[in-house]
Amino acid sequence: MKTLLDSLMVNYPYFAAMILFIIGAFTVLTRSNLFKKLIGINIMESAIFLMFIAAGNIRGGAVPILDKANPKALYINPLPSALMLTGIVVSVSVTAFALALIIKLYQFYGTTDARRIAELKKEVASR
Amino acid sequence: MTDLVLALASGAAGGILIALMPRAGDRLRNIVALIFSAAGTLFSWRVAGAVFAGRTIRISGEIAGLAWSLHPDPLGAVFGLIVSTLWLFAGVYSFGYMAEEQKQRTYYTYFLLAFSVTLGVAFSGNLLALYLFYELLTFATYPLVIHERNSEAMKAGSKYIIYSLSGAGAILIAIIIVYSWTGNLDFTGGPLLADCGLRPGLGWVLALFVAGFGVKAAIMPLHRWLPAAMCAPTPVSALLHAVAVVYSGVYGIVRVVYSVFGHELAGQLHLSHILPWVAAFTILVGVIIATQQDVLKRRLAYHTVSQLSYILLGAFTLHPWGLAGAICHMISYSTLKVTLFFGAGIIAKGTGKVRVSEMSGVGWQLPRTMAAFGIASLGMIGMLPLNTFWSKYYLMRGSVAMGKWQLALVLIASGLINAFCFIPTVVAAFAEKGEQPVLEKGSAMGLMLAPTLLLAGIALLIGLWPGLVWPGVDAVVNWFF
Amino acid sequence: MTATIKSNLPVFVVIMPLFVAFVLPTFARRIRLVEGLVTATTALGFLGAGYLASLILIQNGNPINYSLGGWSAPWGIEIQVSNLSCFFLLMVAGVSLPIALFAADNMTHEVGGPQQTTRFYALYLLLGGALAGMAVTSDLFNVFVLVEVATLSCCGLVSSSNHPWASEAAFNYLILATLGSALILGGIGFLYIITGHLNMEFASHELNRVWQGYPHVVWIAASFLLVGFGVKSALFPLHVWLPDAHSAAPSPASAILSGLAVKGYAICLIKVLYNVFGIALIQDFGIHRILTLLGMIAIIAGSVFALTQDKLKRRLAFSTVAQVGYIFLGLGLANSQSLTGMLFHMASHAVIKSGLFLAAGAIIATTGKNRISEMAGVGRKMPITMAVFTICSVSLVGIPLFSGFVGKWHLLLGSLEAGNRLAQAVIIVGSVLCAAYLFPIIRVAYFEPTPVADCRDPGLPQMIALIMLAAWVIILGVVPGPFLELAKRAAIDLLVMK
Amino acid sequence: MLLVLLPIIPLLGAFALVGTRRTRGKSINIPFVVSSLTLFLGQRVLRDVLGGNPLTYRLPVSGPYVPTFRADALSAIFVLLAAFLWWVVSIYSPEYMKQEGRARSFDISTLLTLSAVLGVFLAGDLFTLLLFFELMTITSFFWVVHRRDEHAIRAGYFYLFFSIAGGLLLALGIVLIGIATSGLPAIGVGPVTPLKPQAFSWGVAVIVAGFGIKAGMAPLHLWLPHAHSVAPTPASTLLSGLLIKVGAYGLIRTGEIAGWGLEFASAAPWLGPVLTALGTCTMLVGVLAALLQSDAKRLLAYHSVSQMGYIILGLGIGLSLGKAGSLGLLGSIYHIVNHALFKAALFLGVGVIYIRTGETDLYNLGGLWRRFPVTAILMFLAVLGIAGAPGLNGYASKTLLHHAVSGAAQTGAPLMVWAERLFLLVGVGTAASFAKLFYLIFLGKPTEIEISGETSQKFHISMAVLAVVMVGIGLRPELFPKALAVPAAQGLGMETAFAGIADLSFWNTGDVAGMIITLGLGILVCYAGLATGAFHWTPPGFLTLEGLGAIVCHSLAAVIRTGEESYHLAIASISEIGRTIRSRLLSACHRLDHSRDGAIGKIALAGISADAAILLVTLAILIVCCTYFDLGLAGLRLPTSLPSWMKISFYR
Repeated sequence: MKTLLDSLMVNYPYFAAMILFIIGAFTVLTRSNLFKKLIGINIMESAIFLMFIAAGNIRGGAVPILDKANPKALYINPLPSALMLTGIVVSVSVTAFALALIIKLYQFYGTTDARRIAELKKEVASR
Repeated sequence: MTDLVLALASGAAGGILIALMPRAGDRLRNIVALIFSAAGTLFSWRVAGAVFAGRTIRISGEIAGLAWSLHPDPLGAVFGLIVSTLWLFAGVYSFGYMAEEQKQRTYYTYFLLAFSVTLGVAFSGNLLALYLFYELLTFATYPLVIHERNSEAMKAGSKYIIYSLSGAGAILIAIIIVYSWTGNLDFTGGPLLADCGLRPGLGWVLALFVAGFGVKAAIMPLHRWLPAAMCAPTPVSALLHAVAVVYSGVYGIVRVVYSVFGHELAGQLHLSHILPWVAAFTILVGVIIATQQDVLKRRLAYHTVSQLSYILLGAFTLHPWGLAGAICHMISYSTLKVTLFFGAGIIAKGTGKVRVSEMSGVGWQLPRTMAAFGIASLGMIGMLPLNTFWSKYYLMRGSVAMGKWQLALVLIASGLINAFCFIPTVVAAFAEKGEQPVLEKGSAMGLMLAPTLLLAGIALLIGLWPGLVWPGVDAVVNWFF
Repeated sequence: MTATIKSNLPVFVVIMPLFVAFVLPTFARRIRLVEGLVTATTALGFLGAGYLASLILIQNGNPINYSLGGWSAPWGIEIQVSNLSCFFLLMVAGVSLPIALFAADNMTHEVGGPQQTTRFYALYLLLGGALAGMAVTSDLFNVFVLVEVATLSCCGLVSSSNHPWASEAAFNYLILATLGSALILGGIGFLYIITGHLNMEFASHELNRVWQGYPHVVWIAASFLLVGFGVKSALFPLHVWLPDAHSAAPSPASAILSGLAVKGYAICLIKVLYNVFGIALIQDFGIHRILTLLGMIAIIAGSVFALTQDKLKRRLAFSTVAQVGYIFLGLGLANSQSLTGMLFHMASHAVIKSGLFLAAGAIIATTGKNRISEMAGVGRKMPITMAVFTICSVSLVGIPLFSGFVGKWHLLLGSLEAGNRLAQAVIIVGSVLCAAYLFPIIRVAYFEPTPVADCRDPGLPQMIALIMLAAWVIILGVVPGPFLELAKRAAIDLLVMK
Repeated sequence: MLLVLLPIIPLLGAFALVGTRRTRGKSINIPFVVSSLTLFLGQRVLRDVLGGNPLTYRLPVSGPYVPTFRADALSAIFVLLAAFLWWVVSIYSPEYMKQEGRARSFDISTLLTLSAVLGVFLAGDLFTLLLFFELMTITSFFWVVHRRDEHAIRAGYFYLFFSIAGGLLLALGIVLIGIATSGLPAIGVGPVTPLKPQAFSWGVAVIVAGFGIKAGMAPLHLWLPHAHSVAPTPASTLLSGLLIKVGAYGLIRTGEIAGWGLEFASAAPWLGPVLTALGTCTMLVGVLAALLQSDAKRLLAYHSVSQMGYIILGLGIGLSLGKAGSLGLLGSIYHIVNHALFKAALFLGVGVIYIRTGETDLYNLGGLWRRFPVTAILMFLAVLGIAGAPGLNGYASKTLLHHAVSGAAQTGAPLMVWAERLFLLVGVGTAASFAKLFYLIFLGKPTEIEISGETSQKFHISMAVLAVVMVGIGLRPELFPKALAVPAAQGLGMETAFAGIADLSFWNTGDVAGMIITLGLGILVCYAGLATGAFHWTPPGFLTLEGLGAIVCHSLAAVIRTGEESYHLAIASISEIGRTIRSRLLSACHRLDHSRDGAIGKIALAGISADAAILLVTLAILIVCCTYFDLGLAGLRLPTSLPSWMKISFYR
């Protein structure tokens, strides 16, 4: 128990990421509104970003701007942050695309409720 | 070598040519079909002659890094001879039978394509080529099976395809195992697995091969496609489902037992003691079921199931005499069974009767047909003036010589049940005379009748003079022993 | 100039389509020019890939390394043209060229006006570029980015159809694919946490040194990657998005999605598994067994699902699910034969499935009927289309002389080498089932009595495309020579620990 | 070369008949011409052979089968007998068949059968023998089914299937002998020394069974009464007179392979005693059944069985006693000839009655001697002949056989002692049944059946020819054995044949008195039987061979039917299971494919949610299984209790 607590205290960003991931997944699964699903996905992606960035973090590290005066200073790893920037861009574009599709769906079905869409689709198929 | 290529190409070329002549009249199409099947027959006779004369004919190459070869040996030559000769007969018969049918172009196209492919099976010199042609045969004959295009035919066609492909799958696995052991698929230079010696899994490979080829050879649990396929036109049933297609399965098994395993290696497997009994089971049960069938073609189909296992039985004895019997039976049975089917076809065309129970009096309407039918029936029993006696004799001799005398009793019993199966039909056909017209008139009927009678005559001739085919049998036996 | 292009060829084949994709919308009004550009780009890509492949073959398989911006690994992003990359590049280029040809002058009725068509082509080239990138990249994060580019363009291609259900299918696809991307990113993250590298070679070294310290993390990373790539490459039971998406998309899009996109993710998975984890780790963790099992299930289940479909494109889509099973099976058997077979099957399936989808597209476009039961007599009216369809079907079943046989042959040899009899049986049963779901189409098309009203073979470019694909099928089946050699070398590369 | 001609002449005759149109060709009696020609030619060709100089001719043919023809003294006797009998019948048959109908087809099959029969007798190797044997079966089948009514066809099947079985058994026997001797023995080369005695023994046994079927040997005689009684009379005549003798001929040849005159037929020592026992049984069964018949032709047919018993008995004794058994062999050959003569006469006589009255039931006939005086006289001679009255031919051969049997009985072997006792008993039975036949037809109460037409002179001529020969033999009984049978027996290897018969006198008091006593007893039995009605007794099914056969057949059919039913049941249930699985699979596919929905706990999932759930659940399973159970680290550890086939798939 103690080790668990210890690791919890030390690795709390990871646990936070885990919790966020689960929340996101839960949202995707249980909410039938398409927007909420999309938000769930965004939350899940945030969890991953968080994990990545936490991995690059070094306790007590400085901002990774090369300081000529203090060459041996401890920096945090800049690479994950840089990568996550790309990741966020990707995420944004996915979100945008998904929103566009939701609009198209709304135009067609007149609803943004996934369950309702499934029912409507079944009706169309059976017709 | 040229002969080999031409033999294989004739059928295919003719088929494609016919396919490309959508507007040709029946007469022209028939002439083209006749010319090309005659050419195929001629060239395969030449190939066979060269093989029996001891010359080596070989074409080889690679597909995707795997060697293939065409290299007829005596067994292949005998098979090729049977097939090509009968093809000519069936072709002529078709001209009469199909005269008023629909979709003749499709029919002749695939009829000729199947000719090429069957010759390919016969002349292949390694397992890959054999497998390739074996698979292609399924596809080339499928359109012939579903020629009627009704739901029964479609169902039969699907059954045929699925059974055949499953069998081919088993063969493929077996081939791959053989390939991984030997790195070579060529079987013309002595048994392929001879150097491997006994090793675990050998029996399984044989079982896979037998099960795979056994689908087309209609070994008993795998036979159900064959009666279903009888919805095809009669020339197809006669040629393909009594001879060419089913023989390719039988041929495959003989090939595997003698060319891949070799009789010595195969004799050391436990399986070799079981397989003759499987064949014996098929022989008996097949013919018993046949006696219960009322539709004549179905009866003939189950009878085919039974008879094919005669050949297998001979092959499984792993004895020179047994093999001689098997080869003899391949030759003899094919002539007689084709006669029977031709007869059934003429009856169906002439009188519209397809059931055995309706046949009384048919003999007076179609006397020559029924005479040929009767002669062939006697042959199926294994009575002497007919050629099947010789095969039965050597089969019995082989099975007794290998120490399984019970198999000889099975053959005797089967002969007797065969008598029950066919004699009453013939007798009933001649039972009531009535005032019925003789229907054996007209050119279509003549085209059907001539091959039928000629085949019956050939069967009689071989029966009286087995020396006619003996060189072939002898060559095969000497090749393998 | 030529020297520059030559030396920068590895990056050129990736950049060129991406660049053209961005330029294309400016020519939207001149649809002919757009089509010409796209065809030229794919043809150039094909030439480039061919050149690279010959280079690699001459070099006996030594990879060409190319550091972007002059920064060498582990700091910079590295591009590595290996046997595997060449193989995949050739495959992508070889298939996308006929698809582009097929699309020419043919898209309007499926997509809409020239604007939409141009957009379609842009997405098409984006996807091509991404796939080419997947082939050559050796950087984990690059993998993620390219996967995302490919995913987005795939979704775009699916939704580009003016079919009303396409957007729903695309949305479903997008959600699942994004979930998958998240998992992939997570997996890469875990790997990065353990190893501190994103370059595959270095990450592999580090991982094999330190993995005993974090076995669970390694396993979780593997699971994330498996599920992530699995959902994108439609591994059963993660295939649920595929049938809808592939059948709703316009036919050329279906062709490239089923033929190439799915394989792109599979190639990424192969790279991550074999180049990062390495064969030793895969075997220690038993990942190969899971892959084998999932592959076998996919083969059977996909085929059975396909059997039950009546809509032509859905049946073909489910067939893709089954064929992906072969790829995973080959991955799982993990020996040189099975990997060769897997790679070759991947390529042959790419060609075959593109051919099938294009032929199906042509049939559906001209007859307006998408159900198999309504296609009676098509074979007579559209002889060449149906002939191509038949050749592809026969090849997929695995008849010698056609490409499918070669792949299955090596897969069977591989399963024999692995001693996995069940896998052999599954491969064969899969073939039989494949025949069972493809031959009825041919039967209906050729042999059913009532012919459809009026239709004929499509136009010249479409015919050229179809015939080209059929020719590929036969060339791969009869003289695969260098291509098979590439696959063999790639397989050996994958198994050798660096 | 001329040997081949003999079977070919009738064949050509048959072709000529086939070729002639129905309307023409009535003017020439082709069978008569052909059989005359055959008889003449045969007599010319075989004159030398009869003296013991065999002729051999091989057809110049390659291959495994070289047809060989060979004539030695034995075959010459049979050939001439056959030709003679055919000649006689060909005098008789045209008039008869005019009334019976389908004369042309009858003539064709008659000629073909003659060809086949001659072929059998002249065969020089086993294959040729079998070839003509089978041909004979087929051609004579047309005789049996000549009337084409239900009875005829039934009897025809009986005949055909038994004969086919016989042919198949012969083939098997040839196989076995071939294996035992490594190379087939030709016919007429004497005993062989087998390499594998057991196979040889079995081979001989099978061949004996095969010929036994043809010879009507009990218990394989079942077909005979049916076939012989239903065929038209000329055919019955030839069937009974000659065709069953082909079986006897075969048995003699089999004995030759086993070894005539060798002590206990060295290679198959059991053969003699077994044949003796079978012969005795056949005699007894035949005569008992004959006594109970009411149909004249059936009675005669059963008597054929019985008389074949005599012949087989003689052969058995000949084989049992080795050198001392020459009387048995000679008696058999002699009896074959004699039986052919008197049985032919009897059938022809009954045929005359039948053609005029349309009746063969004895109890409906009677008192016909006034209407048929010539026929009655000729029949009386034949009856005396078969009963063995001194002065007629039956007496001669029966005496020979009796000497053989009593000689064998002196060895003291119980089998032989019983054989002698039964021999006498059968003699009484024979006399009784023919007394019954003659009494019921010609004497007794005159019948009320209308008698139509005229009796053709040709009928009388043919019967008279036979009668003359019978009387001739009866008066000079020693002529035939000494001139013809002895060379034949010596040709077979029975070197002691002449010595055995040299000092035998047919006219000794003991034999004549014995025969007269036998006849007297027979007449007494006949009187007793007619008076008490014992001849009307029908034995219950299980006592007769036919009944037993029927029971066996029915139970066999039941077994097959049960098998068939269970087969159909199995097929049906398998396809039912298949259908069920298919529909289940289809619905499952449909659910997974089109309306993906389900629930985890209380959360209902549909559409995209379900898809996502599948994804996440897969992930969870992978992670949980492989981390919590620690499966991954040391390989996927499966529980040991898993079935082995699953292990194949997972373990390398």
